[in-house]
Amino acid sequence: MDLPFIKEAISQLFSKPSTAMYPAVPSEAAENYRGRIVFHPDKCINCMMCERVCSGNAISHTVEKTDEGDKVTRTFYLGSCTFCATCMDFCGHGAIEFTRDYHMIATKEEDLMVSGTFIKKPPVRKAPPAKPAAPAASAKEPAAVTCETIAAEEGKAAAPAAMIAPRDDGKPVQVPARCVYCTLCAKKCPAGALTVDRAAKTWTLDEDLCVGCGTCAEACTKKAILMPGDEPVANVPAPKPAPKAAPAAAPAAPAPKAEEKPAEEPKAEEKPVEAPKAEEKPAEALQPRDDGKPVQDPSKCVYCTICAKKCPAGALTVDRAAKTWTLDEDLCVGCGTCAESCPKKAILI
Amino acid sequence: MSFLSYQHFPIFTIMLYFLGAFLIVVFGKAKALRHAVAFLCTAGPLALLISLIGRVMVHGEIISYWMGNRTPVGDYAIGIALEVDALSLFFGLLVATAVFVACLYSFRYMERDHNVPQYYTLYLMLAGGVMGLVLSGDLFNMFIMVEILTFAAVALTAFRNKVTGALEAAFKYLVVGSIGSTCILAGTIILYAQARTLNLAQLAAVIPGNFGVSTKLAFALLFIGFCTKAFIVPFHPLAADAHGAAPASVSVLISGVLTKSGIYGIIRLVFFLFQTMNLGTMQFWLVFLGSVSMFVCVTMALAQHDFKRLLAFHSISQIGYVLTAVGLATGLGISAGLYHAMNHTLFKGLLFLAAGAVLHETGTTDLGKLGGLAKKMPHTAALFLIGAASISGIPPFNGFASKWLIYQATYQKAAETGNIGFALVTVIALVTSTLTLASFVKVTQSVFFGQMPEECKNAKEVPFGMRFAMGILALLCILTGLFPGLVTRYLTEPAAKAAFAAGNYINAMMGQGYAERIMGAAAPGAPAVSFASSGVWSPLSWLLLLMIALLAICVVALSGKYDKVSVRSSKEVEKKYQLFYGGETQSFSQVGGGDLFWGFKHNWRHYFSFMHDLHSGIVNDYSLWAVVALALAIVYALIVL
Amino acid sequence: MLLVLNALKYLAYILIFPGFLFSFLVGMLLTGIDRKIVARMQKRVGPPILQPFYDFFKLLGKETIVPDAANRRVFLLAPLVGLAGITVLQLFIPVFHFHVFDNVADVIVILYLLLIPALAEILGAAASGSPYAGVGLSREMVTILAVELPLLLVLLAVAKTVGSAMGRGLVFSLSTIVGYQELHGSLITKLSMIPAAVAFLLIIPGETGSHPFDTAEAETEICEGMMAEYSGAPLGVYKLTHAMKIFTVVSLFVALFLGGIGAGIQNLVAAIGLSGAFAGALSLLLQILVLVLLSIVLTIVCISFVHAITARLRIEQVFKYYWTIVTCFALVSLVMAWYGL
Amino acid sequence: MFKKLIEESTGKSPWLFHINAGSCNGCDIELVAVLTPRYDAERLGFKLAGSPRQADIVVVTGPITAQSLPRVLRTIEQVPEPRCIVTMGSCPQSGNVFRGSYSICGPLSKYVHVDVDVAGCTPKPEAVIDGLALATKILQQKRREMK
Repeated sequence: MDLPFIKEAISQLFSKPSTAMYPAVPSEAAENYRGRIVFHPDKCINCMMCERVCSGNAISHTVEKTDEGDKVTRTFYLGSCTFCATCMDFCGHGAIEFTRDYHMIATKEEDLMVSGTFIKKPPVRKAPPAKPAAPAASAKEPAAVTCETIAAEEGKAAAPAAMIAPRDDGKPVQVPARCVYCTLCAKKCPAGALTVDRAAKTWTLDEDLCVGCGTCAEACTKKAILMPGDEPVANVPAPKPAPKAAPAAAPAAPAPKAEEKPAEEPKAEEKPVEAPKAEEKPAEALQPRDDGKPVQDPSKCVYCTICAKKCPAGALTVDRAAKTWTLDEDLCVGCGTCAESCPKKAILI
Repeated sequence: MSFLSYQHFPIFTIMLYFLGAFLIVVFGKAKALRHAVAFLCTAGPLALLISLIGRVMVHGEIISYWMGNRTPVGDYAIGIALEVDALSLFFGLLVATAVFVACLYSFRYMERDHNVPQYYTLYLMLAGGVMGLVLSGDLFNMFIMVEILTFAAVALTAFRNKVTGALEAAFKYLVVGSIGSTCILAGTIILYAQARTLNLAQLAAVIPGNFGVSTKLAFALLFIGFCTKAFIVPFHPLAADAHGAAPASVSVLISGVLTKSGIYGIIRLVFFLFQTMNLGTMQFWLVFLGSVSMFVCVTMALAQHDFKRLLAFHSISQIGYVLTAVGLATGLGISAGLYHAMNHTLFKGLLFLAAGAVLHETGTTDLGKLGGLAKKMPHTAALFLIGAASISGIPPFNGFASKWLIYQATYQKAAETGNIGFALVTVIALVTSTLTLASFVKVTQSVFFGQMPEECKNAKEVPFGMRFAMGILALLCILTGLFPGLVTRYLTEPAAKAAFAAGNYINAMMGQGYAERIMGAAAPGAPAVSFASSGVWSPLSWLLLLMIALLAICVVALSGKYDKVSVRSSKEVEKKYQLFYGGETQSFSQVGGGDLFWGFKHNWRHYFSFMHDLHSGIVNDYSLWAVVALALAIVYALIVL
Repeated sequence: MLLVLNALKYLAYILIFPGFLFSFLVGMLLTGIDRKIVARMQKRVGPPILQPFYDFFKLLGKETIVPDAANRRVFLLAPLVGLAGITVLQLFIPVFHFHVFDNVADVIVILYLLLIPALAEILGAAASGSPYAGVGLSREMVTILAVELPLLLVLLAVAKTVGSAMGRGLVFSLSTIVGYQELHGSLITKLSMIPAAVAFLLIIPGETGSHPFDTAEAETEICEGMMAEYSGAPLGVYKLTHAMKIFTVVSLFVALFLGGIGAGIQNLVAAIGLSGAFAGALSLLLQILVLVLLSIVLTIVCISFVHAITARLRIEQVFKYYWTIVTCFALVSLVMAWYGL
Repeated sequence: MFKKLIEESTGKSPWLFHINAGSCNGCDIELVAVLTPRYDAERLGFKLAGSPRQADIVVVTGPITAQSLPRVLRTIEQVPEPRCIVTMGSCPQSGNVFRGSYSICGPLSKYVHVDVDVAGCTPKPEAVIDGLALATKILQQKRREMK
């Protein structure tokens, strides 16, 4: 039975205790300690990057239409924040700052909400000068600037802004002027049909791989990809925020030639796309099942196999060729991930 | 001598028992009649003996009664005599009380059994046998009474032949018991051959001093004979089996009374017949046997899983206490030993009756299957706690008074003789007392507290008759604990003096001056002994102080609304009143029986495994031990005496 | 009239001086000092000295929950019996020269009276019906078993030494032992008594169930062991009993081994030249003060210090530790006392 | 009986009971760090109690997983009356990064009235001491309101 601490015990008895008498003696947090968030609304451009990268999805914002622009209030809920400061890194404008104040004690939920509101003025509408190089957007629109420079770099003939019309065979088409080659669409594409090279500024679509699910169009923040059913758009950088439905001020001129178009895809590809639609019986309103399991709406389903890949329990098997969608009753936990991930909203739960 | 004078009381007490046994056989069929006869035949002897206390204990008179009025002729005792001196009366009182209370208890306890009349006959035969043994003044008469009580006890052990192991236990008891009885018979014959008399007084005058080889052999035989009756160490396992199987009221008799008759026999043998008590080796031999049986039996009891077997082992360890104290052969020693013998009869009876009550209600005495009975049987639990507290020697109760006297006696003996061995005995005595406390904490937790398993759900309070019997014993436990001064002055000290005063025992029987003439040496005087001189302990004043303190604390607590605990206000706070299980829902998990005292058992695991192998439960092992013990005793007697 | 006066005097003894109030205050003080010293040995500031008082009164304010599985009456009564037992026990331990009752209980009886508070706790734990309490109860009983043997040996050695010195075979009465020490100097000065004193010091943490030997109420392993189901006032009473028990055991050590100091105080007071009742009162006050100081020193040495440097032992290690090491100390002193050293 | 003394000492000796409802143990070691010599919450009277029966303040860490929900609620229910519930770290307040998972039962405030939230993904020991001090004041207030 060895007693190792006899000497320390006695010596410590007569030495000063090493306790930091906290409440009496205030103690400062370390140098770059990530404590309470301070939000500078004036710097924020509502690019929503912070919201997307926040792991605790603690950041939310509300937009309110007012006459001089959108009144955006962004709130940071500290109760759900992991203080990892990824949002601070991603925020290009330093609107988010982590102070060294660690006193985050609250009896009510509201005390932990840090929020700020700002007015986002719409972009100044000047007559579209011939030269695209004119600084159309204010300093706040970095995206537009990059688009201009790209067009200049490629040295393509500054053809008058041509109109881009969506393709009729259900495949996506790129609006090169708007595209910033951020490769988001390539990453999102479930079928891996898109290859985008940032350096070479190329956007190639592999016809036979592409299933026409439209995920790339949705994912593209710049709305630089058109799907069948969208209106043709001018091949000119989209004004911010340029929601898809925004009235295209630029004259419409279809100029598909900017795209590299792979060889005509086999006719067959198109036909089957139509075929299942024909077979499908008149789609009466499909009832979700009562036992919490998903049910498929054959009319909408494009058999893109995303739901099968997403299903955590591996309960779904979708065969693209045979166009079959089978659900394994007992494996399925009814979590609803397939319904959420389905781009076509073909699954009801 | 008029018919009702006190001279005849001894013979009346014995005859009443046997008369009762006979009457019950005749009109045993009607329950009421049977109970009346049994009640009368057990209450009668008790009343008779109590009336003798004034005469025998206080004035020190010794009653001698010659059967058929054949008084001794020319210094030779022909007839059979009964002799009641303080020692015999003390043991008689013990026997009578235990028999009376157990009989009250068995009125309701034996209802569910069949052929109950035979039970009462055997019961009264057993009582008569023990009473005869204790009061008789004739050696051969003692042997006959031993025979009667052995066979009655064997029959009663096997009474509930449905109980597993009852027949086997009875058989074991019969085999080893008969070995013991034959030893006593052989010893009696040898003594008769040498002294040509069977009267105890005359033997006590003739034998001491001129020990022939055969007398030494007789001593060894008689000593081993009585040891088997008292279940001392080599013979203790069969007691455990016998108790386990016998009905509770019978085990009260076996443990409370039979063992005392064995001790009585040893005292008569060592202090009267052979008067070898002052031999150093004799004292060592008795104290050694006592402390070994003390320690072995209490550790065995701690390892038991059955309530009654645990109590059985405890009764032998308490007998070990008595033998140790008696073996010291000092005034305080004998007084402490007898005091503890009395206390043992009381609290052991109470505990066995409580065990019987538990068996009566739940049908099992396995510690693993019981639990939480205090809620269903509050009175039995309270009475059991009084019994448990007194056996483990908690101050206000009687167990403590006698154990404390024993520690004083052994340690004073150590101081007088200067040899540290006796101090070691005190240490063993105290450690055994704590182990007794441990095993009774184990029983309390496994049977009466903790959680109640499903089987015991429909247990309810035992009928009043049984509780009344237990109440009497509990009251006696408390009284004898609170007034040790009174008990020692009126009961144990006269008996201790009588144990030493062999001289006037002889004169009373054989006429004055006989002892001096025959023995020549002055009859050994009685050493002065008194409770006050032995040490400082007045339980009454301590209890008074405790009560005052408790009262004051309770008043303060109640004024602070101590008992207005948060009573369940509404149903939905159900979870609040469940036990804390680390958040889980409360399920049944009783900590009791085998899973207690792991720390102790782990440290002594080699000892326990050795003990486990030793107590094999096979008859031939036990009879082998009996024979080996006999051989050792003979060797000892031949060399040392 | 005399009877009433006498009764009041004894009531005062029970409730005020050596009884409840005095040992309540000193007990809590000792626990406070113990926790403070342990903290200081771990280089931290530690709770204020009056922390046990705050704990006690907070517990009085808490709601008392009696679980359904518990046996309600025994569950509530057990702590009170424990407290009454420890209060009465304090009366029998003389404060140097002053003893309340000298012919009620002797050393062996005190050994048994020390059992009552522990048994009250065991009964309370059994009554609560919780399996944690069951395990705690079994461990507490093994701790009592462990401590009993060496404690008895120490007491026998003391009785033998004083007995042979006074020529009366053996002396068990505590007041005679203290009286002897006042005449011949404290027992600790005798050679044969030193191992006994050391053994007693090693016993104190075991007897009071403080840190290395508190396996019975290990809050980490078995959720406060026996106290698992207690809350509110009963728990406060148990904590109070623990505190008072520390004071009782320590003052028993002082009475057994340091009795000679009482005589020192007597002649100190006599040296000042005071006389009569005033001197008596002063010497009594001094004796109480010295006792409290000695208790504090002893608590620091044998409870706090041992608490700070050791880790909690397993139950069979506690048993083995007491039945081998501490018993050897006590046996050595018994043998030395026996052969007249 | 001496009601004021009880109220005052309720504020001076709050005992903690720590419930880990599926936490990543970041907050658990931080809570224990509060009792180390550096921060020493014991000088304010805090002490870790072994069973909920002896606790005043219940400190819950971790997003209440589905498995631990019934147990957490039962343990909190078993704490005697003047009690406070403190959630430590972001997980019990909102489920933090685990929100939306099928095995998380959401913030503790959905089931039990939470007295004090100590935010921070592993709040600093000083923040924990502040939170507990605030909880002690609330405890004292509750004790004052008790019958």
